Amino acid sequence: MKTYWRSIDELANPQELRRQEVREESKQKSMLLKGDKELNSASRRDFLKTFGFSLAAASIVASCKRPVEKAIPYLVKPDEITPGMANYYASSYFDGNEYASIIVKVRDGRPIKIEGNTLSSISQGGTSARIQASVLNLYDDARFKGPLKNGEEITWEKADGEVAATLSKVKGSKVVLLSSTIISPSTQKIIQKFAEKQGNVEWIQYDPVSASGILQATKKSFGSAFIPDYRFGKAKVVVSFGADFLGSWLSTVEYTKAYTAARSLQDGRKEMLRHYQFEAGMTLSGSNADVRFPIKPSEEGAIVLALYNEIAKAKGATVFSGAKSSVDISELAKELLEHPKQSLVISGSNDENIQLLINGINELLGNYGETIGLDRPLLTKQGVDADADRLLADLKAGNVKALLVWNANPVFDHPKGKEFAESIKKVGLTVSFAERKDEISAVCQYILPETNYLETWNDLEPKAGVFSLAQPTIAPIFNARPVQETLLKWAGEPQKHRDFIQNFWKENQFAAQKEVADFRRFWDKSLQRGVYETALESKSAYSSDGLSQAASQIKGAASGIEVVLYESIAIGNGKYANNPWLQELPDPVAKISWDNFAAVPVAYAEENGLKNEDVISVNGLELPVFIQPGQAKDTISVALGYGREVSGKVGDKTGKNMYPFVITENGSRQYFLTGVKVEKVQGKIFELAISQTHYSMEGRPIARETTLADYIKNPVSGNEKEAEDLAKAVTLYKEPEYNGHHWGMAVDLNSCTGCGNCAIACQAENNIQVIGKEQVRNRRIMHWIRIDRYYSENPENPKVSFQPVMCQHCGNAPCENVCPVAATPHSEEGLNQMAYNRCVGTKYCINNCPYRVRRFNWFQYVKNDKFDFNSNSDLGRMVLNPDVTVRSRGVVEKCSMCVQRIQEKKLKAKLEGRPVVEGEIKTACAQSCPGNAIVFGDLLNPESRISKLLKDERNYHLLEELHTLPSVSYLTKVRNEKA
Amino acid sequence: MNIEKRGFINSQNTKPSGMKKPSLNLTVIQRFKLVFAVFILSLLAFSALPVSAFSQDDSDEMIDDRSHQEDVKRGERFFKGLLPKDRRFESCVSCHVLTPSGEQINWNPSAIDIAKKFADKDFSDFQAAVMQPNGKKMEASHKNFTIEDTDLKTVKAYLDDLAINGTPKIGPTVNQIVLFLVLGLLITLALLDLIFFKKIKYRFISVFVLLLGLLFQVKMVSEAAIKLGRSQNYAPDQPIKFSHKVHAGDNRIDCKYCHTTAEYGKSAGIPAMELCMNCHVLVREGARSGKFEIAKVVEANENKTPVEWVRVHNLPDHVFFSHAQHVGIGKVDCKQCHGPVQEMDILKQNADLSMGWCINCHRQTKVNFKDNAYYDNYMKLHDQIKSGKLDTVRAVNIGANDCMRCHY
Amino acid sequence: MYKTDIRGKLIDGEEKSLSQISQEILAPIDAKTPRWWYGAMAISLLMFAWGARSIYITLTVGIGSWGVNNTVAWGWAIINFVWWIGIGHAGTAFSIFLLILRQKWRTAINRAAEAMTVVAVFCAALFPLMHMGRSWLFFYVFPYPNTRGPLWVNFNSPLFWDFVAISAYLLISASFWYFGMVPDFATLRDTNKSKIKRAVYGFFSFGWTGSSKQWLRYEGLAFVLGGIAAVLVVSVHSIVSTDFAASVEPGWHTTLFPPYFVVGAIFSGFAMVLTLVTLMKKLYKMGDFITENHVDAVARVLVFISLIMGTAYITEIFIAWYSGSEYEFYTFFKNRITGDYAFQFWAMFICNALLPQLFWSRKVRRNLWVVFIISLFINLGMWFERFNIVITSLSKNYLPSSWAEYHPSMVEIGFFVGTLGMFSAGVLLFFRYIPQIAISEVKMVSKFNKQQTTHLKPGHHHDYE
Amino acid sequence: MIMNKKYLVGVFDSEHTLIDAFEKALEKGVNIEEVYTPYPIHEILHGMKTKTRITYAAFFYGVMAVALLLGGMYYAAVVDWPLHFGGKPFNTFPSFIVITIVATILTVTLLTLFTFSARSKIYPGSKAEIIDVRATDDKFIILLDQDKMNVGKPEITELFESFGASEVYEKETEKTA
Repeated sequence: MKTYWRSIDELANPQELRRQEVREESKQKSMLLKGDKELNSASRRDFLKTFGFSLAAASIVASCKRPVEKAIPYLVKPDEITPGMANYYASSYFDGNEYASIIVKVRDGRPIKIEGNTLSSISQGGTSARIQASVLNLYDDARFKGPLKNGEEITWEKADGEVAATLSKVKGSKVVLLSSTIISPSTQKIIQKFAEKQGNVEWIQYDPVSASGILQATKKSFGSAFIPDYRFGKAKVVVSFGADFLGSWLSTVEYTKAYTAARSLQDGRKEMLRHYQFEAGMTLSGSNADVRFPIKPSEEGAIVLALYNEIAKAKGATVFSGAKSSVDISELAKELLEHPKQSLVISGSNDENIQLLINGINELLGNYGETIGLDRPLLTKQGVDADADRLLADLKAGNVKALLVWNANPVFDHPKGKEFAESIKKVGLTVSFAERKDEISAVCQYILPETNYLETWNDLEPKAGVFSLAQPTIAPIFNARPVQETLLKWAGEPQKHRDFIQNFWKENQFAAQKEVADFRRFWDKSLQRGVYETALESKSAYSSDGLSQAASQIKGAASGIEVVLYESIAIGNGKYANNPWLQELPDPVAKISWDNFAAVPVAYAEENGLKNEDVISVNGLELPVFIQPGQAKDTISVALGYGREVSGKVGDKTGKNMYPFVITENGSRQYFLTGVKVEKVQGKIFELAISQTHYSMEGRPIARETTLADYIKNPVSGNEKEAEDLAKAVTLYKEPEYNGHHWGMAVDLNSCTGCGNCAIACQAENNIQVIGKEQVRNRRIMHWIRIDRYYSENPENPKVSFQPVMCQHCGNAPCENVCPVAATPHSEEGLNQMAYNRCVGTKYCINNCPYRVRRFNWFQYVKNDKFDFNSNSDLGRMVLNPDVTVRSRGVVEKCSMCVQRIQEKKLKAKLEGRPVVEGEIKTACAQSCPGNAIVFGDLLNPESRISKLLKDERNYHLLEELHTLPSVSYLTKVRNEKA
Repeated sequence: MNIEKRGFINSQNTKPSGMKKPSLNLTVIQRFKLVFAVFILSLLAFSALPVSAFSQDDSDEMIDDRSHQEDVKRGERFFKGLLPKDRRFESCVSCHVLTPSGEQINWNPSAIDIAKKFADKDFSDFQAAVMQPNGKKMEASHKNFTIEDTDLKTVKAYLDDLAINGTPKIGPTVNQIVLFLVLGLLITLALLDLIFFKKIKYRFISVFVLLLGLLFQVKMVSEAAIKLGRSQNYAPDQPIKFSHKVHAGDNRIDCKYCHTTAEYGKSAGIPAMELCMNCHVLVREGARSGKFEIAKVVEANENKTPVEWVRVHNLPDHVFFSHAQHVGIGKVDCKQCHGPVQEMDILKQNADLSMGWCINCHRQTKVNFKDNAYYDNYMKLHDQIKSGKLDTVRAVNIGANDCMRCHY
Repeated sequence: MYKTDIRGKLIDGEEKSLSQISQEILAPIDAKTPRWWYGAMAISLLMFAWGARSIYITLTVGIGSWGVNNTVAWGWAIINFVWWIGIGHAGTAFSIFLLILRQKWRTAINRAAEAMTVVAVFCAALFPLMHMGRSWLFFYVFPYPNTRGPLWVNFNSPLFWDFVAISAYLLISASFWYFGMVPDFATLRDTNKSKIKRAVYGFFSFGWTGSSKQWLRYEGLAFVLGGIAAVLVVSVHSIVSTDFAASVEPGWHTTLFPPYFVVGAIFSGFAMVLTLVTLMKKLYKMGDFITENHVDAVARVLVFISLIMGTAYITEIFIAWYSGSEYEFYTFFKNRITGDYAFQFWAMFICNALLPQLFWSRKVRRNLWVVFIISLFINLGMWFERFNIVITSLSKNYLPSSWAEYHPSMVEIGFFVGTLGMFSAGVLLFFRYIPQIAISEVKMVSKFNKQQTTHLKPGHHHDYE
Repeated sequence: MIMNKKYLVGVFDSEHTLIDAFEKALEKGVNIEEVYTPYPIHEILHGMKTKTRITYAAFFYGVMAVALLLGGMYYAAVVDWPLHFGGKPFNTFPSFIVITIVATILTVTLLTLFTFSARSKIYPGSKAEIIDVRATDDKFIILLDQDKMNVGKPEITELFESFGASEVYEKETEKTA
């Protein structure tokens, strides 16, 4: 991986320069920042579309002329910018929840795409869907355009003055800084400085979905509160109790990377991690598990206890009596015991007692120091639930004189959000640093907007000793200011945030190392790489204190129906609910976008006569029903994060807010509710945007699979049909030959977790339009890569298969033959081409594609008030990739294998007079895949990774029997089931 | 049987006695000739109509002062050389034109340029500029000026007015519309005559007119349709009278000195304003343009306001074109697409930039196949060259005409 | 040689003079326009207006206003297209096949059939045009030299074949129809009382006089056109069928399609002819020319074709099972015979394969009302057949993940109703302004109606159509 | 140039009388200018001895169209700009056949029609040279040029009337030459 960096001087350039950069080349292809003249041209084109050929006659009448386009050069051309060529800058993403080291693609001054940074030991080049979509948050219309006081515009100077005056007035009384988890060492220092200046400042870190239970448990077990470093890569057996570590639990990208690596069977590997999952709803992790136990959340404690006892019995440790487990875990315990130091038991529970037992199990299995590291604790969740509750009490009691809110939104995402809202209104000074509209800013006096993470400097420490730098990739679009600068100003040390970070690093990180003598070089290198790591040693020692007390507090299963609250893959805790890409990303399992819903078990639905899209009332809240295979008996899963009230035009009023359902128990918030009253709301229908309605593969050899045991016996197992199909294949014509390159792709179904990152990466890269709930429901979703999900076997606890399907670039493409206007011929390099401008929209190709990967532009999605998403505003359109045409109404589009990337890298190779290097070209979906499931390369290059994968016995082509000769192949999924 | 009794109606020439007088036929032919002549004449008249046929509208709301309005009008008359009666020197407008210069460059600053420059300046500055010329070029032309202050004031008033209201608008090309409508009328007439009037004896004439009219209309429509996406010979006026002839021709500056990114960037790059100053820090007066135009460059740099050039070569949004591929790798000479730029005072689009133009060039252009190691991958072609099946590899052989080379 | 009495009399009623034939056939043109005509026309125009509005929405808003989606990308538009084209088959089939088979009885019907063909093909042609995402760029389909390279078209595409076939069919059937009318227009020109009508019909008669030279060339033309148009009748619907047969979709990809489609087209066309002819017989009192024997003959043809249709349906199902292709099997057994679209399948089967079997009974054939209703049912059944082919195959094809349902939107329905309105308006105009029956041909066969064939000498006995 | 011509017109009521009279007249060596009938009568067409070569023309058009179409498609798809479609060779001859058949039919039809139009003077706006308006309704007309008919007027009148002509009259008309 090449590294890129930007000069520091870059930042010194005035804002105006940035604007010009944006202006300069944006007209090349995108529809950005158009001047009046160009707007005329757009209207001319719309006119043309409406009246078509008759326009020509009209043009004679109107003597229509070509619009005048302007070309505005730089005054002073920055060295590193070549108009029309992209620059890449290493940076970091952290939104208070998820961390990844990233590379930002900047085109003509606009960040347009997030890529993974392979140098990071944490994210390892992977990202999640939300990180991919974060670039669109930069161009969100709901962002605050400048500081506000009670909704009125105000200048920074005035705001600073007023706030500082009030703060000095309340000096000595309690001032609370409520923030999300902050992992920036320099920012922590700044907060400290501010607190020193102000005096009585309480800094509360608040996580909407916290890891409070783990923190409290580790405090008891190890003496300090931290989240251990889970090393899935070293484990042979993973047992997860309700922790969706592939979807939403803690550091998902890191876990996915390690998990898929430990399960990969590429390069002749013959062993795999085995994954057990206990959970209620069908999560991403559960759908990837080898053995899945659907359980009620209230049963979890008893099962964990039983597991502990079983292991303790074997290890000769104390056994505790307690509630009885509903699941026979003896086999599981046996297997865990067979893999000492190579197993990993985790729980997503926020119950301290369960976490203590989990710690006990891991200790007995000798996992600490092996599969669970203690030297590099994860720092991304530091909120302790009790703090927020205490704050609420303080607020109610009027103890807080000033409240500063930074990246926290308890009004929405705290179970007592309404009470928060009411009590915040009573505080003398309330300041929100919110970047974009949210519920808490609506009740704060001052809104002093912070810059987007792509506009600002930052340093992060996601894990102890692992540092990561963020740098601005665009000058602030709006009149916003980093909170750090604000706090520094109020602390009486006004300075640039960058200078502070640099000095901070000079004093700390630079001083602590010896390899580089010059700070400038140290800094540049760190900035260029984006990450910097130091070695640390663990000092923690395990103690079994509190274990017996914890065991005694474990309760048995509750009766009645339970509601499970979870973070969905796309929306998460709801912070970026206003991001249309995320709203439209179908849930990987349910395949539903734009809403949360009540996932009910199949049997329950049958008993109660429920159908999809019926409405049930859950403790009085009406929710649409979705029948979810694998949903545990007597449970209903509903996603958090929906039902935002103040988030922007997209996020408002989508779904229902489930945070008020969260309960607090033992001082931490529990994300399930027992004894729920459920009623069917008769005669009511709530339409859901379901993008896949058929679950079964109908016995067709589509997503092929086998078991590890069978695979070891016979590598072809599960894929026997391939040889059969190849033997039967006959053709009249010669098979196509390619010249120079033949681009192809392989998808290892064993590595694909179905997380949806590729769909959003593709959407960002290829200007794919958002079409809204109604059109998704009409089965018109535009995503070029979709992830098919199939269930097999028992509907109460089915096996799940994921299969990403994009254009297969068939050698004998059925779509190509049927286009009357030659809009989709085959390229010399094996690509199935789509010339949008030639397409007249007969849609025949869509029909004749057996994979159904072609998408039609049913409407004009850009600049259309009926589709009021990002493409309907100048700001939102800034995210468009200028290298990819924005498709108009009436044309077919589909995966192009990121031909713009292929062309870019080919051009580079030609300029340098060398062949294209293997691995140089990566499609958007492959680049940031956290599972490394997608491999792209040149099939004509015998040395390429893809050529090798093609020889793998697991390799097959989808619908091979049709003899379409796809360039995309799949590798059989292998389940590590117990024989 | 009796014909009359059966109620047959005597249509033309059916009744045995019903014969036409020859004279009537002649008049019909004459009438037709007349109509035809009128048509031809009107055609000629319309095509001869000047393009800009509409006079400027003064917007009276802007300035209420009537005497000021008169000043403006007097100033306009003066500017156009109508005042004073005993004028000895050329009219202002003869050098400082009101309308765009068209094919030939007019080195003198245009009226609107001057108007804008002096819009927010005092009369004294204006007077000084006119009466005390600076620079050789201006001295030569302004030297014999004897203008009354009052006259000059009206000129200034006129120019200020011009700066606010802009140059006269160019009317649409009426002749084409009228031609189209006239054709439509003719077609209708021919059709009506064929069915009802039957005034023209030789029916093939009507049929001929009908078909010809339709054909011509179709031709007009299709030509206009094709033109919509093309702009060959497009030579817009630029905000600065930058002459490629002077720079690239007379002074032999290499193209890539200014268009720096042509070899490795997607666009050739419109030079940054600072680049102009590399020379114009010294060169402050042009032999023909005087100081006026170069001053704009200097001002742009000083005021940090970039010049808004009018883009000449516009490709549609759905076309990807990289200069790096063509100039850097393909070593295509700039001239091949942009024409003899070194001879152009006003830059003009040389090629039509149609898809066929691209495609046909790709079919002919040879690829530097042996020297660039990138092409080592193309084993099949190398084999064919070796075996003599192929003499040279052309761009088309390595997929240059694939859709997705340019459209994605 | 033929014997006219097989089909009974060609012209009913009192023996008619040639002039009487002209007068009776041309009567509707001069008669006062009946009230029902205005009513029917108003309804047709209303329907057409709805269709025009639907087209307007389609053009301005996009194909998104339809019910089609990324799985079922063709909906009612293509169903209706094939349906109309099928109906449009009758005219040429009548003229050509019956001409080749030397069926004299066609003379009374072929004009109506051909008129119907032209209107139906116009209706049909609207659908592929409007269902294009960018219909204003339809000219891309023409392989004309252009400034794009020139970029030609894809000669492999069944849609291109279709385009050529439909345009050819439209042009040929229209000119065939028109040139058949030229002598009749001349009759109108020479017998009508109204000056305007004389002028207008005179213009449309293209200078016809009925001279032996004209008749001679006319006969030659009829011979040539008849000969090659016979190929066209088979080829057009075969080509339409390749839109489906040349694809890979289960249920489409079958070699049975070309004959199946051609027969189906003739079936629906004859049914529509029957519908129209019964209307003409009742509404315009053309009973003397369109006799019960004519209706009977068409019904007999229908019962025969119905058997072929039934065989085709069963063959398809058999092959789906016999081929061993699971995709084909699913489509036919789980998505047609049973499943979401079972109603449409059985509606098709009953209307097309079972109901026409009633025509075995002479009583049924001779009952005009029953014939009329059955003919409507056949039309309906043929529509369902196209629905079956288009929708069921698309909605559930290879990858179950993309299976989706299809529901037409009001715009699509409106478009279809609009073409129905256009068709009925066209037919009404035809009833009103154009000789409904080929006068010269009826005059020619009228002599066979008389018993005085003694005059004809054996050597002179030729067939001259 | 306009000149007046004198004609003799025989009007018959039925096909049979017409044919009889027509054949008799031919036997007598009468030069018959033209016969107008409401529908084609083979005996007449045969007897008038004019031949049409429209079928040959049609065949020629067909051969030409096939050659042009196949050649054109080969040129467009193989020579001028070969494009890959679905792994098929450039020269997809079977596909060409389909288009060739239909387009040939179209070409032949249209060209034959134009030929017919031109030869028979049947085209929009063409003026009908009507001898007797009843000829398109129910009368069968034999037209004789008085200058060229070879046999005397009274003789012919008698002949026609003897064969049942309902009317025989003289007609003088202008005819453009």
